[in-house]
Amino acid sequence: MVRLATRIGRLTLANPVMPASGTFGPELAEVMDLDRLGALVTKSVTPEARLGNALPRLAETENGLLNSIGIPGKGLDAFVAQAMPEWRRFRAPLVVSLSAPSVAEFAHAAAVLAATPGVAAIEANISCPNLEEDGRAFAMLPETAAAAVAAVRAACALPLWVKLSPNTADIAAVARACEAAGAEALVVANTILGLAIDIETARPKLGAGMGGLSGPAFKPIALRLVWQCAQAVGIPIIGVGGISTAEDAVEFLMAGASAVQVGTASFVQPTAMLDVLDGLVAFCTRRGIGDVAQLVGAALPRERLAAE
Amino acid sequence: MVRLATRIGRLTLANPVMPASGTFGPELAEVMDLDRLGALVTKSVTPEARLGNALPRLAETENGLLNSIGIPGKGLDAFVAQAMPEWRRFRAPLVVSLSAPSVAEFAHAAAVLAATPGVAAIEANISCPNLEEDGRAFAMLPETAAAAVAAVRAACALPLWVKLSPNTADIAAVARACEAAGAEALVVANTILGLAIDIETARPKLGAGMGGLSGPAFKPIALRLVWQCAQAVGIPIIGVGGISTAEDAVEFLMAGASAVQVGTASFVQPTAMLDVLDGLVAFCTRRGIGDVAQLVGAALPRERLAAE
Amino acid sequence: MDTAPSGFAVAQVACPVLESVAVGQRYHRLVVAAPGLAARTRPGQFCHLLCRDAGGSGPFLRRPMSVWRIGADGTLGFLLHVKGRGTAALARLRPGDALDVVGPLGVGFALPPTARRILVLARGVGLATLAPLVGSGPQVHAVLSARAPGDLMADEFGASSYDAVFDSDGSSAPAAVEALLRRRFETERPDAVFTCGSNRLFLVLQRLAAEYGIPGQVALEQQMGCGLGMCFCCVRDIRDEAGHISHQRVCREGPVFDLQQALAW
Amino acid sequence: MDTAPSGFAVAQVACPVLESVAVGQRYHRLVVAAPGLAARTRPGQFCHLLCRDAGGSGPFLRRPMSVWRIGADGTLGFLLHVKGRGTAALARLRPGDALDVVGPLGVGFALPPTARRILVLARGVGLATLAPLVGSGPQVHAVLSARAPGDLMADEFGASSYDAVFDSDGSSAPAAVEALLRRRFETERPDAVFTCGSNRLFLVLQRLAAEYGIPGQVALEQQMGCGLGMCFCCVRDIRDEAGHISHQRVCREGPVFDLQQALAW
Ligand SMILES: Cc1cc2nc3c(=O)[nH]c(=O)nc-3n(C[C@H](O)[C@H](O)[C@H](O)COP(=O)(O)OP(=O)(O)OC[C@H]3O[C@@H](n4cnc5c(N)ncnc54)[C@H](O)[C@@H]3O)c2cc1C
Ligand SMILES: Cc1cc2nc3c(=O)[nH]c(=O)nc-3n(C[C@H](O)[C@H](O)[C@H](O)COP(=O)(O)OP(=O)(O)OC[C@H]3O[C@@H](n4cnc5c(N)ncnc54)[C@H](O)[C@@H]3O)c2cc1C
Ligand SMILES: Cc1cc2nc3c(=O)[nH]c(=O)nc-3n(C[C@H](O)[C@H](O)[C@H](O)COP(=O)(O)O)c2cc1C
Ligand SMILES: Cc1cc2nc3c(=O)[nH]c(=O)nc-3n(C[C@H](O)[C@H](O)[C@H](O)COP(=O)(O)O)c2cc1C
Ligand code: FES
Ligand code: FES
Repeated sequence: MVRLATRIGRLTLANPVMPASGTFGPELAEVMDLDRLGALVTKSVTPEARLGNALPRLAETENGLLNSIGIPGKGLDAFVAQAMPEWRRFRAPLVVSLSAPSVAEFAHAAAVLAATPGVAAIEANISCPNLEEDGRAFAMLPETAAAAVAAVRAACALPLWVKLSPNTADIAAVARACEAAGAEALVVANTILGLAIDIETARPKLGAGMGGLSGPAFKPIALRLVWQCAQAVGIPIIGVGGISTAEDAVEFLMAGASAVQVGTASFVQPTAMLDVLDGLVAFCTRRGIGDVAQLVGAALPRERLAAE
Repeated sequence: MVRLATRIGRLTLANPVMPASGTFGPELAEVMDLDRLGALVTKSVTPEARLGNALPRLAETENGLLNSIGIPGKGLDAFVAQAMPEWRRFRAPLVVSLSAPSVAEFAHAAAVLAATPGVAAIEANISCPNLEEDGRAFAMLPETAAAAVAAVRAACALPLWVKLSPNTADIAAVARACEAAGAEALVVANTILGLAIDIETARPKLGAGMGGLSGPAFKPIALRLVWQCAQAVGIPIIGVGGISTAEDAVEFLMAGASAVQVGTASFVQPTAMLDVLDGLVAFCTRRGIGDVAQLVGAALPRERLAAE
Repeated sequence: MDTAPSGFAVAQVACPVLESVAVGQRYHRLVVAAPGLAARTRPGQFCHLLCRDAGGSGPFLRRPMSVWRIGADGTLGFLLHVKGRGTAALARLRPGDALDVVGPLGVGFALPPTARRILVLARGVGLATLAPLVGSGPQVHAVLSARAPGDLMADEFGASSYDAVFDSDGSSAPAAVEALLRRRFETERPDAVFTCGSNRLFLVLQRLAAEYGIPGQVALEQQMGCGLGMCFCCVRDIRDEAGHISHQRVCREGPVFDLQQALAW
Repeated sequence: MDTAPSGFAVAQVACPVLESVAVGQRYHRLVVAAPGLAARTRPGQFCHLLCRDAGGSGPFLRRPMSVWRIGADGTLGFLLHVKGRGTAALARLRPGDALDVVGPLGVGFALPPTARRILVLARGVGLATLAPLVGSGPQVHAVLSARAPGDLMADEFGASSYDAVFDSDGSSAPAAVEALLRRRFETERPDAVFTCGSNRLFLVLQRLAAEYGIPGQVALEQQMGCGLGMCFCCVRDIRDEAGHISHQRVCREGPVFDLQQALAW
């Protein structure tokens, strides 16, 4: 028997495997049992309805995927009224990913979610453009990241996870700023900006031009970001980026993540999350590891471990 | 007949294909004719002799490679005395990649190279740690990047290329700062930080811990960096990152690069650079393109092209 | 093989390839054993195929492919235009190899319960999507459009009653097809019409069906990521009854849409 | 096939696989047709192999592999321990498939011109590197160390005169091997000694050869990137005549180094 229960701040998850925002929906219940997951994470919800970006929205790269979906959706009110009842059918804690174009709108939306039954935590997706800062993502700089986090923190008492972006010079500084501003966990990381060009038409393959790179090609970068954050903060980290096997998940745990999210892999293997979960148990069993928490941070530099 | 000659600042190259620093040496002359290349680029030279990083120095990832070689070498004086005579055997212009741990040492080394016959240009590798700034890479911030570039510029009259790092929040700002400080061309980009963990030992696969990701997995990121820089500066850009085929090279040219460097691909296909060059000619021929320069920037947003 | 009932509507199954044959110059036929899937698949639905040859080479994402044959013997057939990296990998599969299939997916065709006679208008490999309508009940008349007679694949479609039109002799031009359709609508008015494979022919059929008051459906295509409704990569503009245009997911609300509600692509 | 002389010392050649056979539980034998390469390859040199099976699956980088057989008939043989992703892909190759070879690479063995009798000490698949010394002129006596008799591969080594030592019966322990070597050095003193495959046996041989004043060489291994001397991934500590220790590239200055100059790894 391997103990899988995982504490993420105030929340205890049955196990450390969950979906990545934007790559998951209740539709997956047609393929597998969602109640086996440690948590459910919604696609990012925005205050206003949005159409999303120009098509095409996906382009394949070598072992990776570029996307520029653009967070289409019906907006927060429709989410609360229409999507929430559907989500409440499932057992695992529901984490609502929240995105907004300004600090004030982050705060307002957080207050709305706080008043919505069935929301277990907010995952603040601060990788989105900040319209008050020339469209740069909140997550690019420690100051703007902290401002968004503090606003959400002040507006609601829900467990607050913050999803960081790789598109920054110093992820450790951003991580520390988010921790100081009230984040209870960090989700590391969103996609990194990339580009692909169709050489026959000389146009970007994505309608929006640039897009976010995810999938196995991105994994070494995401793993490094987790490793850097784990050495920078004391709050739990949820690792995400290119995880498609249990071995990948073990790498993230050893790099300091307490839990993992699986995104793009579910497109290729719809049951990828359960494969990761089952494989994690098998790995622990084979290695005589009784609690998956023993893996967390196992590969971090010894100094760090000694200091804890 | 396809015109291949390519202007990079004051230098005219016979064609736009050359090696990436650190992945090339005179040893490759045993496999192919180096005189067919547009330029030769040395491994980064440092003022002092260095042993390099702990082993292992390479780790494979999905379609990519992590390295933490650490710029081992005998130092600048030995380079001038021992390596330069060997390089002078070849016909293509020799670009010396220069790396230094401080602004002053960059300047001093540049002066030494300026006095060395046979150096066609300096490629300032500012991705290395800046010991005066807590070990952060010069290329991480516009100010520190500009300081290194200005020092090299002031110390020597050689054509000056500057190699940027992906490990920055705003590559366009760094690019503009380098242009303003006297760069004649930008080499975009060096490797991006990544990590891989051996889950059997729970240790990083690289002796040094983190390493730089290169190869096909990195290509969409490098291509995006080129595209962003091409829209930010007026000086030529040399694209590098994951190029292994002529199609890859065409993508970089269309994204705004005037020339390309091939790195990791040469490890897998020693003649990769010639394959890229031959394929470029074939592509232009098939498409009725008489001058490879016509490809440069073809995929950039129209506004940019109209403004030129 | 997916013989065990999983309790889930959609399954991921490694299906043994039974047949893998080139059809003409540009098409390919794949038949796999998939008893569980075949029993659940309805005409117009599609599967999401992992395009990896026996050596594991192929693109990163799956590829959507209509179910062209739903065999009573528990087989599923796909008919593909070998176009890029994904379909090329599929065409390299050999009998005995495994094809990794996720399905059945999407909303298939809805035949009006009273329909006795239907018309289908197919362009190129679009006929694969429409083929399961043959034998689904009503009498089928087809108008098949192809580049040239060698590309027609009338046998693959399987209807005994059809008109063939070609680019090579000009008979596939929209005006010519319109004339042909008008003749049929006048003489043997169908109870419903269905189309797939061409934007231009879709527009002709949409206009004529509206004029004649004949209900119809169109099967749309769009690049897919998840195939399951999760990524919003596959949207198309669809106009609802109130005239409001919104993005609908081809993989989820489609691939089959009302002929009048779909917009040109 | 590399029949045309390229004018370059090192070639990249797609070589037809002639033989691909498992040897015991953990080893594999690959023989390819490579007349040009075979003619240029010297004992102790290695090739850099693209480890892709027929479907193109395999790791990103090449893998270094000693040339185990240099056939007078223009063939090259490799003998491999199937260890990880790269060697597993190589073991999946079948006759008729192509093996992409870059070589010959590195500095091979240097036999003292007057050597009439040599001793080689090989551990495991390290015998592949040393095997081309058999038949290179001097009389060869081998000491072959293996886990158990089933892993010995004496046939693959090819010397008629050898001692076999095993982990399974304790005869491969350093002290036992030292005793065995001393006996040979006393009774049939070799003119030179060569070793590959074990750090512990290397240390024994280094010490004894120094004591007896016998020259020798060791073939080292190290992970490689380029295999050509460009990336400095493959360095090992080597002590020069003056006692100064520096990094030398196994792919370029090696893989064969002076027995006394190499350091334990
Ligand atoms: C619901 C549905 C059913 C389909 N049924 C069939 C069928 O029965 N037979 C058939 O031959 N084709 C069918 N297609 C089209 C088929 O999916 C594409 O031809 C195929 O994805 C091309 O992949 P490729 O790698 O060979 O081509 P590439 O051109 O290399 O593909 C590049 C990308 O574009 C996407 N793409 C290219 N063409 C299309 C297209 N027409 N529709 C959607 N995405 C596309 C690919 O999926 C991939 O993501 C169907 C598409 C959909 C959406
Ligand atoms: C000059 C030279 C000659 C060699 N000759 C032979 C030979 O004749 N027969 C044989 O079986 N093996 C030989 N080896 C070792 C062989 O290269 C490795 O066993 C092989 O690279 C393992 O690859 P893998 O993907 O199967 O294993 P993995 O363990 O998955 O490889 C992971 C990484 O480690 C490297 N690596 C692992 N083991 C070694 C090793 N022992 N030496 C160098 N790199 C290693 C791999 O190249 C790869 O980069 C030789 C090595 C060198 C340097
Ligand atoms: C199609 C797609 C849509 C995504 N949408 C969102 C989103 O709405 N909000 C968000 O925070 N991240 C979004 N992401 C990022 C993922 O949650 C995840 O951080 C990233 O894809 C890396 O993980 P992966 O490699 O496992 O996919 C999206 C990713 C993809 C591929
Ligand atoms: C083994 C190795 C060593 C490298 N050494 C250097 C170096 O010394 N100086 C430098 O500027 N870049 C160095 N680089 C980075 C490359 O020049 C190049 O920017 C990067 O690898 C991306 O290109 P690629 O994907 O084509 O390899 C090195 C890369 C590798 C893989
Ligand atoms: S393909 Fe993902 S929503 Fe349709
Ligand atoms: S493997 Fe690159 S220098 Fe030896």
